Amino acid sequence: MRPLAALIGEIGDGALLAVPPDYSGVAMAATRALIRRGVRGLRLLAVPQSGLQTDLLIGAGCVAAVESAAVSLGDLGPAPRFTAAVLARRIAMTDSTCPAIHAALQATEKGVPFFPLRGLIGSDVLRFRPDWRVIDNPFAGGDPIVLLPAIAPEVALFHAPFADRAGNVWIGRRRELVSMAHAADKTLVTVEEVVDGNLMDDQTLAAGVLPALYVAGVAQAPKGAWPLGLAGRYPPDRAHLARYAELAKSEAGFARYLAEHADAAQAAE
Amino acid sequence: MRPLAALIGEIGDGALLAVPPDYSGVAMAATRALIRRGVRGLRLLAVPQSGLQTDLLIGAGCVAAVESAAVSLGDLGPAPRFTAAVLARRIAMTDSTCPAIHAALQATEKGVPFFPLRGLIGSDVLRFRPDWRVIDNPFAGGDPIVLLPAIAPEVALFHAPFADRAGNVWIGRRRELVSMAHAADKTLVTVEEVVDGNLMDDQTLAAGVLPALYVAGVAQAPKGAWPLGLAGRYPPDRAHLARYAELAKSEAGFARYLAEHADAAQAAE
Amino acid sequence: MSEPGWSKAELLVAVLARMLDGLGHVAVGAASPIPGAAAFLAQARAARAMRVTVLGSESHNDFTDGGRELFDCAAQGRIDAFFLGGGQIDGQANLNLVGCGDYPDLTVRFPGSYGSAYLYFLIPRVILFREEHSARVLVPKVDFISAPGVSPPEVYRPGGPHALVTSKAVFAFERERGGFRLASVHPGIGVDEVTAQTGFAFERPAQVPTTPAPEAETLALIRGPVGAALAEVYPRFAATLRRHGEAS
Amino acid sequence: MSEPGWSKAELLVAVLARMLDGLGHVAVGAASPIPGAAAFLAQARAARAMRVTVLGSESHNDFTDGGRELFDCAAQGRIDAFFLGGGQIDGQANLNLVGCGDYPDLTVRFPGSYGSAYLYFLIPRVILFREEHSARVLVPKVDFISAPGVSPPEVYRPGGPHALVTSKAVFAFERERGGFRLASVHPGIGVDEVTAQTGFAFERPAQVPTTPAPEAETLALIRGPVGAALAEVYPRFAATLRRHGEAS
Repeated sequence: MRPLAALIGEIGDGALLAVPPDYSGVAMAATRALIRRGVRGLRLLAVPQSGLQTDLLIGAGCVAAVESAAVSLGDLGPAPRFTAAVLARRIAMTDSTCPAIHAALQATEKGVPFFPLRGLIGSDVLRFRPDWRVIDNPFAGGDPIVLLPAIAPEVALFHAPFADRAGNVWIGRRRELVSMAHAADKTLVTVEEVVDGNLMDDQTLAAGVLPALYVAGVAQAPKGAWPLGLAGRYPPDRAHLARYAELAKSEAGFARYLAEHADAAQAAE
Repeated sequence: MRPLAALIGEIGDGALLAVPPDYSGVAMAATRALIRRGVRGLRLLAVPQSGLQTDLLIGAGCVAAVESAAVSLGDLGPAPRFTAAVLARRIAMTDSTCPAIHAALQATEKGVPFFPLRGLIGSDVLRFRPDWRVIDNPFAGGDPIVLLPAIAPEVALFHAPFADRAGNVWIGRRRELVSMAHAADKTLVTVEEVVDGNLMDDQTLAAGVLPALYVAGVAQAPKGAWPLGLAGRYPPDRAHLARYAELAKSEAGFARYLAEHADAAQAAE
Repeated sequence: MSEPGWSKAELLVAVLARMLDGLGHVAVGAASPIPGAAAFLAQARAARAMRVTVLGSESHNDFTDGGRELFDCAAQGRIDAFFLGGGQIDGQANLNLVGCGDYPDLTVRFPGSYGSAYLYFLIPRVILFREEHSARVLVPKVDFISAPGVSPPEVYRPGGPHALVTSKAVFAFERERGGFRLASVHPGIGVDEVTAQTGFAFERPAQVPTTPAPEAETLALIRGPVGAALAEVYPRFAATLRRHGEAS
Repeated sequence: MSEPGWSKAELLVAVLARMLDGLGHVAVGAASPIPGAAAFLAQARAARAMRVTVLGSESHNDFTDGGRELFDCAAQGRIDAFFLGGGQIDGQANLNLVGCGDYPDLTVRFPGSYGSAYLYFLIPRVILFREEHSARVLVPKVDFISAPGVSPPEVYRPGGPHALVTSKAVFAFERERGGFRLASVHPGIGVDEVTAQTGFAFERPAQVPTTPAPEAETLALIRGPVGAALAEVYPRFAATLRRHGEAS
C-alpha cells in the first residue's frame, strides 16, 4: 500500500493515461490529487469513453490530448469543458469508436502490432484516422478490413472495491480493467479498502481478481470514485454531478467548482 | 436442465468439437455417453491441448481429425491411442501451438476472419499449416508476422462446478472456457450441481460466470469430470488414470477398459 | 381534440416494441429509456424467451467479459436488434454523433461516435430513434459520418438500419435503394408537417397510414411490469410512466 | 568414488537456479519438477521479490484470464525466464516436440509442440532442460522444428535459448553464432563422454570447468522450504527430495 500522493507520483507530465468509463471504477480522488499537483500535458485514453474525469482534467488544464469514443456526462448532458476545449482546438481530439479502443488494447495485451476489426469502413471515424489501415483480407480477397495499430498506455489508473496487501485487486465483472492493465506499462489502483489474506486463496474471489503481477501500485482511497459511483458500493452522487454539469458550463463556474473540490487546501485526500 | 443423453444429442457425427485441457473441466461423463452412442467422425479441437478425453474418443473410433498443440497423459506418459492413430495415419492430425489455438478462437469471438500472432516463423508448425499466412506488418515493413484464420467450433463441451436454472455456468478462473463458448456456435455444459437462484445476482459469483446467453444446454453430471479432476472439487483419480495409461498401450487392453467404463450397459450416466 | 388515453412516450414505446417482437436478444444503450421500455415490453409479451441487455445496468446485463463483450457478442451474431440515435441523421441513414462543421473545425460538438461505427454494421436490425423531428436533425447530408447507412457490396455488413422513429413519424429504411420511406405519421401529425420538418428526401406511399395507437393490453403492460423493470435502469423515466398510469 | 552429499536432482536444481537469480518472474511448466524446484530455490534466496508461476498449479499460479494469459503475459514482456525441453534438440537449439521421421509420416510421435513455437521467441531467457543426454536426443538436425533456436534479423524475437542443461553437462547458447558452447561438465562426467553422447557439434574451451556442486546453504534450502513449496505441485518429486534430505 502506498499513500495516494506517492501513487500518483508515478504519473508524469505528458503520460499516456488510460482511464475507464464513469460506471467502471474511476479513480476520482486520485484525479483530484493529480489536479492539485498540477500535472500537465496528459494524453488521455478513454476505455472506451469517459465523462467527469476527463472533463475535470481538461478544465483544470492538465490535458494535451484525448482519444475516446465519446466524452459526455450521460443523462446530465454534454461534458462542458471537453466540448469547449474541442471547439476551441485547445486539445488534440482523436475520435475513435468503442470496439476499436478495446481491440487496440487487446493488440498490446497480445503483443501484436495490430488487430483487425470489422465495421468502420465508410465512416469518417476511419477517414480521419491516418494511423488506421484498410487491407484486403488475405484469406478471402475482395474483402476489405480495417487494421488498428496497438495502443500501449504508459499508465492505467482506476478505482476498485478492494485489494489485498500483495497487490491483488478485486475488479469483479469489470474486465475492461483487465485488458487495460495488461496493455499498460504501469497500472495504478485506488481501492475502497485493503483486506487481510490473499485474494487468490479463495477461488470464488480469485475469479474477479486482477493479479498483483500487473499492478505497479495500490493506494487506499475510501469513496475514491466519488462523486461517481462504484458498483455494489455506492451510487453516483447525482446532486453533486448535476451541480458540476451546471457550474462547468462556464469557465468561472468551473473555477469555482475546482476551488471547492480540488483545491490544494483539500490535502486530506 | 436436460438429461445427459439429450445434451449430447446436440453433437452430431462429424462435428467440430472444442474441448478443454485435462485440468480445466473435461466433460468425461458426457464423453463416455458419446462413445456409448457411437458418435463417429468427430473433429476435435483441443483448447489448446488434450489428454484422456481425446485418447479415449480416438481409441473408441469416434474421431476423424484432431487439431491440438499436444495430446498427452501428462506425467503418466504419452496418450497411447492418439500416438498409435497418428503413427498409423488413421486420424488427420493438425499440429498447432497453444497460443495459436487461443488466438484463432479469439478471432471468432471478435468476429474477424483472422488474428495476427508473433512467434511461429521458421517453425515446421507454420510450414505444415497451409491455412496460415505470413504477411509483412503493414504498419512497419520488413516485419513478417503470421495471420491465423479464425476457428469456429460447432460445439464446445466442458464440465463445470455449478450452474443455475437459467443456464448461467460458474467457471471461476477457467476463462479459456469463456473464449471457447464465445467462439462456438453451441456450448454444452455438464455440471456437478444445479443451484437455486440466479448466479448473476451475486456480484462475487457473477465475476466467474459464463452467462446463459452463450449456453445452449446444461446437464447435471455429478463427478462428471472423473477420472480427471475438477479444481476445488476433487483431484484426478491417479490410480485409475495410471491403469488407463497401462491398459491403453494395447488395443486389447483399451477394449477391456472401454468395456468396463464406457459400455452401453453403463447407462446409469 | 380530446386527450388520448396514452402519452407520446407510450406511443413511441409501443411503436418500437412492434419492431422487436419475435427477436431473441435486444440490446439497449444506458441513456435510452424509451427504447429500453420498448425492449421490456416486447419481452413481456414474447411467446419464446427474449433476452434484453441494458448497457450500464447491473440487473439487466449479464455480460461478464468487460466492455468489449457487447461488441464481440454483436460480431458473433448474438444480438438481433439495437438502437442508435444521432445529432444528425441523413436520408441515406448516415449517423453523425461527433459534431457539426468541417471536422475537425467544428461549430457544435456532440459526445462522440460510441460504438456506432461498429454496431451499425453488425447488428441485423438497428432502429434509429430520435425524438426531435426537425430539419436541424434530419439533414440532407450529415457533416460527419460516425456510421454510414449503407455500404458497398464488398464490405462485410450483416447489419444496418431498419427504421427511423421520431416524435412525429415512422420511416422504414429500404436497404436496396438506400433510402427512407415514410411508413406512418403519428396520430395528430400531418404528412405536410413531417415533410416540412424533414431535411432529407424520402419516399412515401400515396396514402400515408397513421401510426396505430397503443392497445389497452400494451398500455397495461407498459404501466405495469415494464415500468417495474425500467425502475432500476431509468428511475426517472419509470416514475413518469407510472405517474401517467395512475392519472389515466 | 565416495558418495557426494547431494543427489543428481539437487545438482541440477542448483545449476538451473543459478540461471534464474535476480530475475523478476519465472514461469515453469506443469510437468517440470526440477525446473520448478530451481525456480523456488531462486525465489527463496532472491534479494528482491521474485514471482514464480507454475502452470497447472492452483497455489503458485495467479493467472485469472484463462489459458491464453501465459502467452499474452510473455508477449507483454512480463516473464523473464521459462524452461523448454524436446524429444530432439539440435546444435542450433532447434526443438522437436512433435516426432521423428518425415513429417507427417512419423515413426515416433511425441505429444506436440505445446506453446514452444511461441514462447521460445518471446521469453528472453529460455533454458533448455533435458535429463537424457544421448545422441538420440541431442541430434545434428531435428526431424521437425517445433521452435527454431535462431531467427533471421527481420523476425521479431526478443527471446530465445540461453543454455542447455542435461544430466551430464551445461552448454551455453551463443545467439550471435547460433550454436552451443560447453560451459561445464557435471562432477564425475568426462568431456569425452559428453562429446560421444552429443549428436551435434559444439564449441568448447581449452579447459572445461566442472559444474560446481551445490553449496550447503543451497542444499538446506532445497531440502527445506523449496521441498515444501514443491509439495503441492509435484508431490512425488518433493517426497524424493525430502527423503534424500532426511537420509543425508
